[in-house]
Amino acid sequence: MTSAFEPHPEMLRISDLHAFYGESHILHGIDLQVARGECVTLLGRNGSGRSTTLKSVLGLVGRRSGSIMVNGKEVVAEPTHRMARHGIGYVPEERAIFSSLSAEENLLLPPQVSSGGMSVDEIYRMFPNLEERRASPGTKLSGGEQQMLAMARVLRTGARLLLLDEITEGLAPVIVKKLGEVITELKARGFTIVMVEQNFRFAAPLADRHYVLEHGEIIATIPQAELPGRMDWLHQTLGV
Amino acid sequence: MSRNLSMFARATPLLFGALFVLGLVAPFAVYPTFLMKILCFGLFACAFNLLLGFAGLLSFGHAAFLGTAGYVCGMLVRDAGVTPEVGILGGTLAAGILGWVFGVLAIRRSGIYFAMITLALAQMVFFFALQWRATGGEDGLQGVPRGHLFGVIDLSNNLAMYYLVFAVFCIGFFIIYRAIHSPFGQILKAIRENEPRAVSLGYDVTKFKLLAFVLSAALAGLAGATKTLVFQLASLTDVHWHMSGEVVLMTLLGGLGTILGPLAGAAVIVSLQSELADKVGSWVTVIMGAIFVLCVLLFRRGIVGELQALIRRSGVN
Amino acid sequence: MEIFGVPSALFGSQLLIGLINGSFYAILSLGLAIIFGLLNIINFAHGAQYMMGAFVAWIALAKFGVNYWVALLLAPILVGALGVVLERTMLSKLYKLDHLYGLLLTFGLALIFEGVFRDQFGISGQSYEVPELLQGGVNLGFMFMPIYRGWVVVAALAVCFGTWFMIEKTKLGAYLRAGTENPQIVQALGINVPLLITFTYGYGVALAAFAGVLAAPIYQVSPQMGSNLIIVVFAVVVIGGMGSIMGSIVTGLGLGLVEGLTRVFYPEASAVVVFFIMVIVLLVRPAGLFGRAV
Amino acid sequence: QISGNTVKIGVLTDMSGTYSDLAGPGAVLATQMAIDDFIAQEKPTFKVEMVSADHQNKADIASTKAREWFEREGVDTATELVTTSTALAVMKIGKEMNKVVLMNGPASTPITNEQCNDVSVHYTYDTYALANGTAKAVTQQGGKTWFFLTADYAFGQALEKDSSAVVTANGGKVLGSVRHPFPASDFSSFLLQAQASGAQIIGLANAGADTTNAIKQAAEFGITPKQQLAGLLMFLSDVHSLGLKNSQGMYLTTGFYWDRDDQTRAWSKRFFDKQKRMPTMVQAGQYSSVLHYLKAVKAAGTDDTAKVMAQMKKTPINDFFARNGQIREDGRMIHDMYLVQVKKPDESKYPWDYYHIRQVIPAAEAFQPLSQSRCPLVKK
Amino acid sequence: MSEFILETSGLTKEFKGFAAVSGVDLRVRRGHIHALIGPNGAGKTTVFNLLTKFLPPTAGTIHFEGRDITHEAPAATARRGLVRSFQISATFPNLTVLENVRIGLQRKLGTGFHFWRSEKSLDVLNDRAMALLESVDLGRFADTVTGEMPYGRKRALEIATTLALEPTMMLLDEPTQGMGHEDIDRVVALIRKVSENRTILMVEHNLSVVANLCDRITVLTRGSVLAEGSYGEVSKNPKVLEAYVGSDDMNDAHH
Ligand SMILES: Nc1ncnc2c1ncn2[C@@H]1O[C@H](COP(=O)(O)OP(=O)(O)OP(=O)(O)O)[C@@H](O)[C@H]1O
Ligand SMILES: Nc1ncnc2c1ncn2[C@@H]1O[C@H](COP(=O)(O)OP(=O)(O)OP(=O)(O)O)[C@@H](O)[C@H]1O
Ligand SMILES: [Mg+2]
Ligand SMILES: [Mg+2]
Repeated sequence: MTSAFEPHPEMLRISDLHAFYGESHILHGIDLQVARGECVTLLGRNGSGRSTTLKSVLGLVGRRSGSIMVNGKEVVAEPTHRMARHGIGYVPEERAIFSSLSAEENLLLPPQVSSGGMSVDEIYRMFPNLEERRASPGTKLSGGEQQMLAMARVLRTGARLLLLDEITEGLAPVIVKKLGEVITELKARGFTIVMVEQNFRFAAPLADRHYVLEHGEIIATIPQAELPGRMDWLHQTLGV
Repeated sequence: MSRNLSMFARATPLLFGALFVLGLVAPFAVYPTFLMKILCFGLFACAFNLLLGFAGLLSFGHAAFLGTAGYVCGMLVRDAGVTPEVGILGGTLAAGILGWVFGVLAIRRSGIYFAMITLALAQMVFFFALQWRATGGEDGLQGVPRGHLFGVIDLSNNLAMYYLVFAVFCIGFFIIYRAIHSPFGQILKAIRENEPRAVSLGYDVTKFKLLAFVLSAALAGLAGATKTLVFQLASLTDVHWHMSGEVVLMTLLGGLGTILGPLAGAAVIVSLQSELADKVGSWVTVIMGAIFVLCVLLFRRGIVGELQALIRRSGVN
Repeated sequence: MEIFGVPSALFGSQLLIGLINGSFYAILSLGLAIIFGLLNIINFAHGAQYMMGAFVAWIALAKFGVNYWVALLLAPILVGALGVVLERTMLSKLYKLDHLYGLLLTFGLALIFEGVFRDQFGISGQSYEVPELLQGGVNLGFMFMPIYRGWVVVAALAVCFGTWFMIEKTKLGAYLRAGTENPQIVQALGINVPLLITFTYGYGVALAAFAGVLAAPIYQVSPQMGSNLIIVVFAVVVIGGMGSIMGSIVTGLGLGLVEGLTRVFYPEASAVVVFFIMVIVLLVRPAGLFGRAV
Repeated sequence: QISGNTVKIGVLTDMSGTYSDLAGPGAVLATQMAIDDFIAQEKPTFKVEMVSADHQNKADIASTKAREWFEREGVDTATELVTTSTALAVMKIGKEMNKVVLMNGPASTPITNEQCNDVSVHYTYDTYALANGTAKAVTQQGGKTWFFLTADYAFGQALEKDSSAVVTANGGKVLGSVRHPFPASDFSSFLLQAQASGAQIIGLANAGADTTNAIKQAAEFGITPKQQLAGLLMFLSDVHSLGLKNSQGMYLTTGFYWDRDDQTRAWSKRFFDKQKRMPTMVQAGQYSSVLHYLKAVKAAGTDDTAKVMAQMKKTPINDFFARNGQIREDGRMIHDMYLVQVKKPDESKYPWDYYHIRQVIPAAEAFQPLSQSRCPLVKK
Repeated sequence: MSEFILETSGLTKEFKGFAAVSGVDLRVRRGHIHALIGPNGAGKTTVFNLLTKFLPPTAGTIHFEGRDITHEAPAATARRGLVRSFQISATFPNLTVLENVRIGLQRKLGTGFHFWRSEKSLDVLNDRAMALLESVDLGRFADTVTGEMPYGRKRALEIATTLALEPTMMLLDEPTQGMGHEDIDRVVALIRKVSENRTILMVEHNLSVVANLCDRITVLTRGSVLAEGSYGEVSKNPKVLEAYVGSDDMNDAHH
């Protein structure tokens, strides 16, 4: 799917995205672009619509309108299950580990979408806990272990555009650190990453750009270079 | 919104009052036996709704309580020769006890499991009723005399019977209404919304559910016992699982979790059954099935629920 | 020789018959368990769909001269296709709601199906002959065993274990199990869940129809043939542990046996023995014999 | 003399349930035919109307409907009333409101025994006539050893008890019985027990789908034709749905067979043209009873219940349906019954050619004698 | 009265041969805010489940206020005053905020089964409920339907409801998880406030919260206690740094 001669360096472009849950209008025209190999974060307070942005890309909201281009292709009208074929990997905020599947079955569940995903061995090296608990039913893992599993699950599929929702949530510092290394490595391998993070200290050094959301709108875009200068403002708006 | 709600609250006593007066004069306009049937099934459905609509438990075996109480009341009045009010109380008590047995066995599970277990238990009651000689099997328990209320009032007079049924209904309805709006009702609501949380607050959830179940069963029994006196018979149809399905239909059609819905649903279903009986012949079940499907797909709020929503919406605009 | 006062020949034959009846329970409860597993719906129309399977076979033969073997394929396909339509047009609207609505919807559908068939074919039912190839029987010494009944056991076991293998041991099965829990996320992982659900319902219904065709030569093909059976099958599913595939198969066969034995020792109780066992099982193991604790 | 100058006949039957084939729409049709024939033949001065309703086999619906008909719609008689529970309920209402009740579908004997009353007529058949007719005739013809397959509820048990008594009284022997749950679909276990008993005759003390399934499976397990089946409560509609292959050789008793003589054939053909099925005894009896009632009204010149009842009881019934018919004081209409045997498939020459009539059971023997009656109206 | 309100000895839980918790001797001093930290899968949640009886232990005993509660029913333990909060917020979404708190208060009234009594009999609780709501800054939301409130406030409500039981000891599982910084500060302040004259045991990965709040810290790894002490002691323990923080500076681990 992704060849080196691909004419679009742009991996994801969202324009004028609106999203609704039933009657309530959550996103009011989001615009953002992410180039291949970039890592961006979505910042904002609780309920500002960060998770919803990720979910709308996948079509997991009630209704959405606007435009979502992945790899130069319009996908806003496509059903959710097709999004994985476009090379999108998603780590949901509620982890969604399956209890009727063992940890390993959970890991192997998503279909491989392209080559270049991590091997199971590589993954177990990265998260030894998972190897130890591989035969255990998915939801019998501890909170943190489930979080690791959810992350590992998309790394295996070969998805090139990763949408990561609060992946450091509930993880011990030692694992959070390791995840930071993983993200850096993924970037180096040309993966494109969109992160939602509360843990600003984790996200700040990794991201090329930060989008700040409030009430379903992007109120600021801060490239990494400008970050030091905008810290005070961020502090004020987000309480970081 | 909240102003509307309080408007509702203020309108409620008026509405109940109007309905009460309507109930008093109705037998002069409508065929009393027909009304009595509606009231009996209405009470049955209200009792069922107490469980499903307010405790979130779908029992698919409620016919067992209706029928058992009917048989017990019939036997007491016909064979033991007690007065009708004792018969009714006896039937109600029997249903309550049976409800307790069902409850102890079923309450540990919820949702669909609960429905299946109650269904299976009710099946056992059905077989028992079928085989036990005293119930008359397929022939039913026939020729139950209506007798004299408190040994005084002759119930073979249809009007007298009607006012007894009406009184029974009002009492049953009041108990249900009260239970919903009681400290007990509050906790029931809490349990339905978040059971683990209720446990963690120190409530013994199974006991609350059990009480709700026993209440509902006993009131269903009250309806069944009264019905036996009205029709002077108790038969297998009242313990059959079709009856359990019918009461779900009544409740759903009238409006799940609304206080008056089940009565409305019962009225519609009973009228339909008696109207359709002359006209569509073999299509009765098909029509009932279609109503079920339509209710589930299109009118989940039921008649009363939709009405309330309508009033609310017009109030907002 | 006697076992507990019952001639051993009779005893043996009752066991065998129990197994045969158990095969029906197994296929039917398997279909219910699959549907329950993925859709979280107790398919009350299962009995009606079983009945429709039998009727398709009968109509095919009586009106179009299509034989049993073709019907064995045709009926599941046709009734399964109807299931697919129902799922697409009705059941799929209910997934976001309380699961009880599914039960109520299928209950209504069961009433409709039964009513329509009753109107079309009358209540007394129709006779369907045992296919020529399987007519007659073999004398097993202790009993005369109709060949057809033997075939029923073989066919039922094959279908049951095939289904079990598919669900527990294949990737498709993993999708099914995951889809049961969180369809949205499975979808986001790139699996076409709506299709999977539709397929599953269709398959479950097709199983019922398959059982119906198997039953047609044994029982009167009548509009009510499913409605009483289905209540027993519900109990089987509860005993086995709802949604458990292996549980429903093993329990189906096991209860067939138990019921068979009851018919010898205490025939009056054979209708309630299943419910009775259910109560005991639930007291001891609330999640059913094979069910995961909830 | 006739209220509103109209006689209104209410047909309360099972239009959609288990008994809709043997009564149901066919009974409604038979009633209409009776009314039409009555008007054509007798040219009455009063009008005759019919209403019908589906009681869905529910006694409470039946009793509400009957009460409403009698009270509000001027119905003079409630008829048909298949299933005993609905019949008993309506009989009570009839008595209370003093209206005639004509029963054709229900089977149980309490109707003319403990529960009898003076406004009701049990017209076509009852379990005594069917079971005892069959049991007696079969035993006398050499079926000496019996085994019963009994539906385990009051009705089945009564059938078994009554028939056993008859078998023993006629020199036969009952080797055993097995009670099966009601309803059941698989009878193989029970049939094997019957087979193991070695009895010549397996008596089916059950009804409807239970009977047909048992018969079908008896053929499957090779039990018939080595042992014979005797249906204690069977109708033409059951044999039709089973097919001759499965039911051949069986004995059963019926109050009517369409192909008995020219008269029955003529009427049945008319019925068949409209209904596409041959009439069962219930449907034929329905016609006969309604006609008898209407004639009684005309003869009495009133629709007063007591007078009409007296007229009906006084007049013997002889039509295509009933030979030597007479309504007794307990409300039982007695008439000749027929022991029939189901033909083999190759003996059947045309559609619905199902029975050999093996024996005519005279009216006096066919039904429970008055001397045994437990009906309080019977003066002894 | 012993100075330890809660004591476990040899507490062990095995799942199919896998020891999630093994031989934990935990002692929580009365009036402390005590933290339970450790790497993922260390067994913290399992310990909580054991303490609140949501799981039966394989071995070991639990004493609460000097009494052996190892084999009590969950609701009984809760009535004793040992109450937990959930990792995901636990409220009654369709009741109002006030009603939520009242459910907690109602238990002591002892009229739970009185289905014949009017709801109005509960109004006597309103003052107390309002007071509790004020104490967590929710007074003005009393009539709001709970489901419509933001996450942080639900969390506060949950704590208020728990306080209604007047627990002597509260167990909090990751109380700040999934919160923005503003909410975290609010919850930290709240916990500090409610910790007056009661004991708190909490699981928390956010070390700045732990550093801020806790009097004493127990570190679990692989089901066993690795270290115990004040923040200062624990944060210098090299074993803890290796197993939990993954670097030699505890401050790295602050969010
Ligand atoms: N399923 C849903 N139905 C209705 N409203 C929803 C739903 N999910 C989220 N919302 C609402 O949408 C808004 C944005 O939610 P979203 O989950 O995107 O926030 P967020 O920025 O990710 O915050 P959080 O830190 O809570 O995850 C919130 O106001 C929330 O209440
Ligand atoms: N019911 C269970 N069955 C099997 N294993 C379990 C069960 N519950 C927990 N475990 C295992 O026990 C270990 C401890 O789990 P626990 O949930 O207590 O960890 P934790 O310390 O809370 O971790 P986290 O910080 O990630 O939430 C984990 O490895 C987990 O996989
Ligand atoms: Mg979010
Ligand atoms: Mg945990």
